[in-house]
Amino acid sequence: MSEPATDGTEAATGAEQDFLKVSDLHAGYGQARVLQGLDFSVARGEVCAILGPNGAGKTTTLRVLSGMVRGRGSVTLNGTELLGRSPEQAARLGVAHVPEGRGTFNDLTVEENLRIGAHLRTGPRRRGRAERAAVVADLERIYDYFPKLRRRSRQAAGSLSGGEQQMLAVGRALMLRPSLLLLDEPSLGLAPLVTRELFEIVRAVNEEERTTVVVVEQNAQLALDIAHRAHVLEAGRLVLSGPAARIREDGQVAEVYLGVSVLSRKAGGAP
Amino acid sequence: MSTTTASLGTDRVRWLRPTLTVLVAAAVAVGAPFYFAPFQVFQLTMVLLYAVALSGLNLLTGFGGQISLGHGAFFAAGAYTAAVMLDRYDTGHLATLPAAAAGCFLLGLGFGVPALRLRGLYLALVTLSFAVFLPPLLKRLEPVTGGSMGLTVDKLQPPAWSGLAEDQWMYFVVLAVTAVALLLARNLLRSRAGRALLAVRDNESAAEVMGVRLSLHKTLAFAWSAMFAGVAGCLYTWVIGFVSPDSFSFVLSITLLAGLVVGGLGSLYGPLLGAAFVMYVPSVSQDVSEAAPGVVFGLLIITVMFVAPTGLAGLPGRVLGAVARRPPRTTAARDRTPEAESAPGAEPEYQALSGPSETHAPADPAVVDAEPVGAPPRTEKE
Amino acid sequence: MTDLLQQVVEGLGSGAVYASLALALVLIHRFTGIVNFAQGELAMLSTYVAWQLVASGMPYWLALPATLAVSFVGGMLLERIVIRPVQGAPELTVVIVTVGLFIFVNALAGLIWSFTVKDFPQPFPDGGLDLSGVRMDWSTLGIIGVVAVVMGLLYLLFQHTSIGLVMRAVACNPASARLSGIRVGRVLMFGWGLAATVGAVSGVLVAPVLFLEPNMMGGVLIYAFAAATLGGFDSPVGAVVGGLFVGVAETLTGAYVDVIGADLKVGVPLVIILAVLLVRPQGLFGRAAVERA
Amino acid sequence: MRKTTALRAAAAATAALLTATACGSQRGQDAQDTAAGGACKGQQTTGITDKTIKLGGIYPLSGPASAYGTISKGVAAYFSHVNDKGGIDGRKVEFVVRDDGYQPPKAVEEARRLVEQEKVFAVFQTLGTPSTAAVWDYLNKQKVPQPFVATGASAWGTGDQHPWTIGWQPNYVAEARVYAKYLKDARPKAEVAVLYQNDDFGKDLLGGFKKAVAGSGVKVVAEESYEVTDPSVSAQMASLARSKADVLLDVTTPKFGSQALAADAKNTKWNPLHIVNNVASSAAVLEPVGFKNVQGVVSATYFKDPADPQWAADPEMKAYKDALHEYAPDADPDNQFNAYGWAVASSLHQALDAMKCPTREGLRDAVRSLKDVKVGMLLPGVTMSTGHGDAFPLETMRLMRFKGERWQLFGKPVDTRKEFGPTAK
Repeated sequence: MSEPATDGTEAATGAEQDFLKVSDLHAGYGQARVLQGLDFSVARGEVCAILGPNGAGKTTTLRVLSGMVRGRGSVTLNGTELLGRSPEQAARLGVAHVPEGRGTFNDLTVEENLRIGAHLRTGPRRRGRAERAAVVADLERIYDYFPKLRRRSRQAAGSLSGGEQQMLAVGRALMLRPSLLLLDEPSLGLAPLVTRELFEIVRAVNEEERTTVVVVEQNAQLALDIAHRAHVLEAGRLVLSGPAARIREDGQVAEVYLGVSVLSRKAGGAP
Repeated sequence: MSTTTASLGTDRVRWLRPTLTVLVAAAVAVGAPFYFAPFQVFQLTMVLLYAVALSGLNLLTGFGGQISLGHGAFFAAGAYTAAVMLDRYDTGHLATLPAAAAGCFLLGLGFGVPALRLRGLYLALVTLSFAVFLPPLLKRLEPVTGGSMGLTVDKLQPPAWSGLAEDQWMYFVVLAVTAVALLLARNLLRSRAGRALLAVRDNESAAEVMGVRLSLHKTLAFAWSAMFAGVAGCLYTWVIGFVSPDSFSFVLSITLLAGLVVGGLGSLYGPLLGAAFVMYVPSVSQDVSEAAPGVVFGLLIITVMFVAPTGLAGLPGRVLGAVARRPPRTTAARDRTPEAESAPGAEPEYQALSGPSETHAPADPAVVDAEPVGAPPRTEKE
Repeated sequence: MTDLLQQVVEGLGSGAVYASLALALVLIHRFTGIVNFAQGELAMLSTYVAWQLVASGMPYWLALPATLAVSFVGGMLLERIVIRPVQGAPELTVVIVTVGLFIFVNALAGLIWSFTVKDFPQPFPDGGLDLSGVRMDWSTLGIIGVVAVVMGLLYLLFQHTSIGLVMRAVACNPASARLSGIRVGRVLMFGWGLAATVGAVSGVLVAPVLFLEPNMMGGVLIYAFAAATLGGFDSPVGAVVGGLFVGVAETLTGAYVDVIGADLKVGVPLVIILAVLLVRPQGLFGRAAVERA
Repeated sequence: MRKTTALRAAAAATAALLTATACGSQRGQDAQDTAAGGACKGQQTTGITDKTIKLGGIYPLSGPASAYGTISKGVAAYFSHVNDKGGIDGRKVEFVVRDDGYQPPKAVEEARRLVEQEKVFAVFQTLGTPSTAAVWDYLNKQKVPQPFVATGASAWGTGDQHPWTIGWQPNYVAEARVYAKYLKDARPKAEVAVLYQNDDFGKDLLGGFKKAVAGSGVKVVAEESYEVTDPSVSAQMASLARSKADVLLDVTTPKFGSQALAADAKNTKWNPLHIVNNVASSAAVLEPVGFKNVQGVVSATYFKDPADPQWAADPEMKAYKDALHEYAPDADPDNQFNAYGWAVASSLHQALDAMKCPTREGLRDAVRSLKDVKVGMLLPGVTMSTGHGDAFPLETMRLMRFKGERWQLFGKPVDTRKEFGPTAK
């Protein structure tokens, strides 16, 4: 639909430009090295897509950012080092991660899921009436973004459809009022129409709340539609970086680096 | 042996080394009863016997992913089959082994059918209540089983031509049965059925899609596993010469499972280590503290699990791995990418048992309790 | 008829005992996904703490809260020291650690307090209620009442407090809980503390009936498992209903079905569990895993 | 991958063997049993010298029956006490205790260890019927005395296949006969309800009782069993109450004894004469129930209950309490099992003194030819006697009734041999 606004990022100052800065990042599982010296930055308020073939290290990158996987090197968010922190600490620093496979709390109702998202703001020790009111307001805000969730607010999350669960997962992450939102394969297993709807909401959130978003997608076309900037990974290394528009338009680049495996899976279609 | 270890790498050595180690192991195993005192030979015999039961349990739990807390019952069934045959029908020892094996196989088959519908914990508890139920049942069947007084039967006696003492003869017989049983377990796993079993454990629905006949293989796994336990029970009767219902309380079942986990689930030789653990550690415990051996034994179980969460069999690998690899370390569950998923038939040693709570994120204490970070961050709005 | 009712009452009495421990089992399972074999022994240990306090002259009603507090802290420490190091290891490893703990605690209690039966004070009055020939002891009524109250409190805690919500979230999906900023480790500690406290209530309730000695809870554990399985391993209500049902069923069959008799009545829970699970694998009150791909 | 598996298998086997080596000697060193000279020529002197005698005992120090493990403390305290006074006939006793966790295979292992590695003179006490039955074939084949096993099953004295094994305490059949005689005399028309433990102990006692009352007016009208693994016997007690029997024979072990006594006390509508068997008759069992609730309960005994104040001034009891205080300070002197250990150890002392030859054969013969041997810890009037065709040292018991805060003996010692003839299987 509309073109992503790239003008904001162009004008950003140095600190704003390096809101999230990843330098020389190494990570892996056991003896398998997945990330081998990754460098990139994401500017504040930007939507950044991370693309690449299966096994390139996209998911691992997000996991390192949210503390689920340990890494070596450096990752700073607004100047604060993220490496060496646990997921709960990363969350406290404003990192909200919607993991692959959604990660909703299936036994909890939709509304309880969202309240858990606001855990850090209410917590076991309640932080006063004002904060609670703010949470209620945020609930309304999420329901405004995702009207389907409002209708199912008393229903168990496990009984929702895949698309609704994904929306719930994003909604829960937003309840944290994150400064950095990490989305891992949001389109996985969703119908094309639902995926598009979801991405539109992400774009709206980004525009209205100035939340910085890093999205990992196999469906490059979709991701590039909402992203300002894109990074292409291959075998744990950055092979291509640039404004999303340019990457999308540069057919040759896409063919060389993204390959058939990426672009052919457009909109969930078969190769 | 040291020379072979020194020069690794060539194909010839790759084959030479296992052959040599097997030969050395065989020589040690055969030589042992001539070296050790009779009661130590008896201890080794018991280790072998428990190893048979444990490798059966391993088929089910380690490879099949089904937890049984009732294997003591199959063990008892095998032991009683042998004892009753010897006591009532005077069949001779040899005849009892196939009978016990076949009987327990059928019993396991019967159990395998309802077990199909039960997962993880529930299966464990149903089998546990079976194990609890068996001793009173044996007491009730007094005319056959001898009731609570149990049955005393003849132990295995060495034939005159062997020139061996009783303990040595028993050791060799049990060694032979154990060797066959372990080989059988190994081959079962490499067969089509075994690979199907592994596929089922790792991903049930995927295996089903692949056309694996899930129910058949799971039921068979139960049957094979019960058969191994029954064979071990039969050997037990041969060696101890006495069975009584209270010898086979549910504690035995729990001990078997504990032995397996301590030895190493899903490892081919974990059962041997586990059997040695349940055999020797209680004695060691009472050497440490005569007042309360249980305190020491309990602590030792916990300690082993701390040091080697995947069992003693996994310990060398863990130690080597820890030396070889430095961080990056993962604190998350295994990668879900298809490449990371183990192919059926792959070496299953480091596979975690798939259970209902597979999704639990391992909480690293060091990470979890790092210093708390202040107030929750807010997104600036402009 | 009076005889039958009397047996039902006896069954309820045993059932209440099973239910009380089943509650603690269910708690732990719900929050950590593991079966804690040591739960009964921990309850027994708590009871000894209470006994020791009373024996050293502390009034019962003071010793009781002190014991609950000690148990809560003890449960939390246990999670931190014994369970945390194997968190993330295969599930069975954790289960076997609790088996080790069972053996350890049992032997420890024997070492400290010996195996001689101890007299534990009864909080409920002697005697009982006589309902046209059927006698119900105050202690039976008391146990059922306290178990019901504990169950109600747990329900309120889970469904209507924020810590309860957080606990359920952790139970459901610990990875996502951490990503939401929940300190999963602390929540698990709290869960173990809570289970130990419920276990302590169970121990203190049943000790006057079963008589306190280190093996007091060993026999109860099997029936508590049966109760929890029957009720559904994640439902406190199920644990209580399951416990009472198992108690009544085994008592009645033991008393009236001659083929089974008192010796084989332990087979009754086996049959019940098997039957229930084949028809309804999640137990009577358990929630079926609701999931859509 | 295959090669590592094989390698590790070998390593595992080696490790297991090394473990074994670490705690043991080599084969071949065993076959040097010593033999005595003189009149005792050719007899075995393993484990005994002029200065020492080595005994081994197997008890459940861990596991479900650990309550009985404390017997070993009473035994050990006695031997330490005797050693301090110069030993038995100048020989210091070395007493090796092993734990079998009440598991027969473990008992076999430990018996073999005691005989082959520790080279004990005799296996003095194996505890429990299963463990004893599991090892007695082995010990008899090895010709190792197994005196005074800690179980009252009637099997130990009825066959002639096992001359090296002998019981000590009144066997359960003999005990049942004491109660049967009492009922036949005191309540010839009694209807009896029986609560019994579903194992050899309960079955033996119940069977003996039924046989002893056969043909008399005393009838067993209800019986209920329980398993040791049961949490409680309350359901069984409710069933028994339905029988409205006027006697309750309570064949239980301590914890269940307390439960049954409490259940009986609570049920105000059923007030049978409560006969509690000796195992559960300790004051330690009755006290938790409340003394006011156990008035009039009847039992039978043969050794002095340390918790009973009437023996407070008894010299043997004093010696026992002092010795326990000195050598086993963590053991509770009021626990009857400690006193049992003391009594059985001093009985063995007498038997050792009576040996004609200081050999295993000497001990075997000595325990089978006891003539009215008095032992300090046994009740007055209760003595040990064995002889040809009689392998039960103790078959006399005395009845007692609980009154106030103590047991009161009543009636004369009941010698069941005289009343009923030899115990038959």
